[in-house]
Amino acid sequence: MVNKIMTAKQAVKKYINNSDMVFVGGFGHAIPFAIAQEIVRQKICQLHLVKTGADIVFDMLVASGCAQSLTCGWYGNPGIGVSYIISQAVASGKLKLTESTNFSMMLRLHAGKLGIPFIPSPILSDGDLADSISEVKSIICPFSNTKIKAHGALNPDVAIVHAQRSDINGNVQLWGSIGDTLDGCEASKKIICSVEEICEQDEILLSPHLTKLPAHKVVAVIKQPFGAYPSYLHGFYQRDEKYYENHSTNSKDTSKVQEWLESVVFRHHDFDSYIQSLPDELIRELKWSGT
Amino acid sequence: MVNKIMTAKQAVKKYINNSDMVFVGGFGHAIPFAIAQEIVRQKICQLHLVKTGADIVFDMLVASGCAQSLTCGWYGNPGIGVSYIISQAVASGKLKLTESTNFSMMLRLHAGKLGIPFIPSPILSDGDLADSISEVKSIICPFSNTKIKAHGALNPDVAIVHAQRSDINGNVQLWGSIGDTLDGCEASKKIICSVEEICEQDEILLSPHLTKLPAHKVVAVIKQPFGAYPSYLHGFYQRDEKYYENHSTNSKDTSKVQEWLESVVFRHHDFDSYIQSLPDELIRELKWSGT
Amino acid sequence: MKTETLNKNNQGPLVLDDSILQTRAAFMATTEITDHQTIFVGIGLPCLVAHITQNHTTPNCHLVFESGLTEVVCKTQPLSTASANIAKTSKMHGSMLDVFSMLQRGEIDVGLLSAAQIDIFGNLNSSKLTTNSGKIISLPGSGGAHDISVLANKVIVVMPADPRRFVNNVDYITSPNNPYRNRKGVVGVATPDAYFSFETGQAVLQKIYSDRDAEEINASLNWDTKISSKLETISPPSNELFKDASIFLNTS
Amino acid sequence: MKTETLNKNNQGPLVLDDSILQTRAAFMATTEITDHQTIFVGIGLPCLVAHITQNHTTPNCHLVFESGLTEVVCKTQPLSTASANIAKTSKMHGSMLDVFSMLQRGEIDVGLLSAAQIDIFGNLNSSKLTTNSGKIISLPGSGGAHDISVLANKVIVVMPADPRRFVNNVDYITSPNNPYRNRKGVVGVATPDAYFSFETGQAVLQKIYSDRDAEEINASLNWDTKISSKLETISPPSNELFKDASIFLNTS
Repeated sequence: MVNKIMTAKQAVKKYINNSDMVFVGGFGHAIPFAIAQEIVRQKICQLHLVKTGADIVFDMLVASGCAQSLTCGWYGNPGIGVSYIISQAVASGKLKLTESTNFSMMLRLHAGKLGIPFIPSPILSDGDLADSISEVKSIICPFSNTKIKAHGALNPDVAIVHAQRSDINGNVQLWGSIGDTLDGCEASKKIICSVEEICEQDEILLSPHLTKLPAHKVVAVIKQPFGAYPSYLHGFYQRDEKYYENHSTNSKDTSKVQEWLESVVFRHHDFDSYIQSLPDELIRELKWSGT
Repeated sequence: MVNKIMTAKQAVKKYINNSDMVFVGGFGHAIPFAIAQEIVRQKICQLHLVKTGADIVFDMLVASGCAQSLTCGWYGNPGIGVSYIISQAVASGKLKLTESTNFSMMLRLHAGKLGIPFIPSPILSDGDLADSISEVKSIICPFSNTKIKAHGALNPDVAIVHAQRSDINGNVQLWGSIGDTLDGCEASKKIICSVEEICEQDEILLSPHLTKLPAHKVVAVIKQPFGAYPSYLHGFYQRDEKYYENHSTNSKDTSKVQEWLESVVFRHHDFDSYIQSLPDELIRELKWSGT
Repeated sequence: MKTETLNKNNQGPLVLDDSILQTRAAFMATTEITDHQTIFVGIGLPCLVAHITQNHTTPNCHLVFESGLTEVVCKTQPLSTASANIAKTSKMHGSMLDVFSMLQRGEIDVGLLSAAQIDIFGNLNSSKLTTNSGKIISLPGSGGAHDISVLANKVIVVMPADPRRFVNNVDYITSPNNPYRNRKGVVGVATPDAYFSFETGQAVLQKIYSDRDAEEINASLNWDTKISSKLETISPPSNELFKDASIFLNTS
Repeated sequence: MKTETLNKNNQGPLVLDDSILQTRAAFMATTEITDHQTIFVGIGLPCLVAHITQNHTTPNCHLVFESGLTEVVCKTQPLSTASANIAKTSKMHGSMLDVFSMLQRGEIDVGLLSAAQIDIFGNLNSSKLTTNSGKIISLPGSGGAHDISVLANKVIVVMPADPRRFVNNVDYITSPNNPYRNRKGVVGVATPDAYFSFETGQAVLQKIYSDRDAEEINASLNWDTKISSKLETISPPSNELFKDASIFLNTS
């Protein structure tokens, strides 16, 4: 079995290029903050990010200048509010935003997963979003002879994702809320995955129903405990709600945004160093409880 | 929570009608023999069966006269050979067979699951199967401006399926080899499910990653141990290989086919009685071992 | 946007963090839900509606969230559609594709949404607002709102009674009230005072709490609506329900 | 179907249950597989090929079966693509849609198939045979064969050297050798004696075991093929490999 274990530093350097289309895994859960921070640290640029609903990890990729464009159905701070960073980047012309809907993005990633050029769906036939997305085109359904929209496939160059565990070969096990993660990963040409734990092949064989990413397209496995922090990981740690709330307040102020990047990314040579800088008490508080 | 527990007799009587389009769950695994036998016992007729690869449970539904038509990608005795019963029924005009491919059937059921009229795919563009299936039509892809096939959605009236366990409300948990089962069930208007065990809601809450059928469309839950016999059920029992071998030999001979139906179906008032008629030793031998 | 009618009638703009007003709006929405229905639940006020259906009014409803969480027991308030609290009380961890597919298949009886703006035709805006001075304020966007409005068998909107948000024409149509096939689209909007129906094509005051005056409420929202000739009077929720809802809202 | 050449050259129709002949055919197929490739494995002889790649020739290949079983360790012979033995040694229980999607995305490097008939253009028949007397014999049908032939990056067919099954034109084209986009389609067929390539559009004897005579083998199969000017000679498998394959074939 091929050993795909490497550091986030190595994985980002080797597998993410300027101008790549990047799918960011995690939907309100298991958001790959560690890998995203390394992208920022390495100043990879001109990225085209694609997603259904974009969480605050997108703020980091936009504020740092890594992202040149974003296609998504929603962007903001889940349960809290709008993304000041993305709104300002769009207003100032630094970011090209294509607004869509979560399901249209889901279908476009799913078409990518299926390996077909498009999926038909009646959504985006009407309203002010219709006709604003060039990859959503009108066709005639050959069964009903009525109009329907063809939602064009997305096949990102790379998917970044965080999960509970993997073996060294990239049989990645993920559980809890799934969102768009699996379709986005399968649609992508390659997958970079960070995990809490590396486990033995035997453990995988005992639980093949938990293996969710096909090893043949996982190119890098990064052992990164807390790799989804400040988001949560089912069975491992809770979301840091205060982080999300503070982010909303701080990100209104452009000067504080650079401070934020400095304190969570640039001050640390890697994600472990960042996590070690957090208060022990916080880490204890975030410990997963319940099912 | 609504209690959907009933017997196979009640479920088939209440939810399967003559002329229904029926999706039969299980792909080389977890084949719903108990429910199928009850369909035969109640002589439901003119059924249109749809499936990717059709196992010997289809022989039973055809030999008994329940099935009027079959649309599938493959029919036979897995690993053993052809289906004499289906070939003869087609030759004698008793069964209308539409031959397709496993992936085209999979895509048609998946279009049904997605709730869209079709899925585009390049398969069935060439060869002698192309143009023989009226629900697979040529269209022009609006992205590449080249021809592609639109594989029309299937939305069966009812899916029959066997699984490991469920709560009384129809949160059905299934694991092991999946095949086309989930897409076929989701594409269907309602689902009738037999299970080895009824479990508590709490057990479901501890393992929501194993729940595979959405309770809101499960209309009947049948407690039926050994309900997939002579097929196998992951974690519960092995396939009865001798049964499959004998079936291949016996089903060549038309007179023996009626004997077979008599001995496995009509001689018993229900599936429990059939299972009780099997030698204890056989039941012991089939016990699941390993993972 | 017309703001001159703000505070008219002294009912004022209703503040979202007022648990009594939220509960009144949510309970009003539940009057449009029958038992055993399958409900696609948006974040915010829709979660309170879902909680009340499950704990008080229609206990056998099936709750689905866009993250893929299915058969959710909505005991505590989720901050997002994928929050840990609802992941822990979900009986099926499906995917986003799975639940939007239910929607597209026509199996979602009720979509519960909120919006930044709603107009008299039931169109919703969650994309951008234009201020009086012409400045554009960006909002987080459709998310699943457009999709739910097109694909659910019916959509019930729940909103605070802020007249700035009830307009004759929305600034931007994120979710057009133009549903797929024979689905009903946005059938109405519930507020802390009343329920307006769009079933005749244009908003009509259809239900009102017994402690509110129909003429006053109809005039308070800054849009051209009529009072139904078959206006229904709804008793406000019980103290027990208010209490339970308040506990729910404080759990987030 | 022409049967007059049966048993010509005294090599006779090769019987499938002969483990040595099966192993020779399977091993010949493995000479077309390189390490780290992802292989979509059909039932029958393809499983033996898969086993040999994993245990002997290219140990890092990824094996996928149409049932959805992925990253399979093919220790024992499966009777169907969903058999318990391979379900137990699979590292990922995907669905049929998942694995056919890999195929359609172009991620399957090699599709391994068998067929009832193959013609000199690499078209495959798994649907029906017409006997000399005109009687039609129904076969189980395409299954995934058509799909694999169209969508895999390349397809290798493995068959016993039965001349009735190697024809100039198949009775029915189940799987046309007309692949999607830039995929290669059916690139060749391995037999217990040799490997015929279709890469020039028509079958050419490309590889032969060192214990076989190219002229004889080329003439034995009843189809119009040529011998490649770059004919390669392959050493037959080792005794160790024969022994292991025989154990594998007896496990079913």
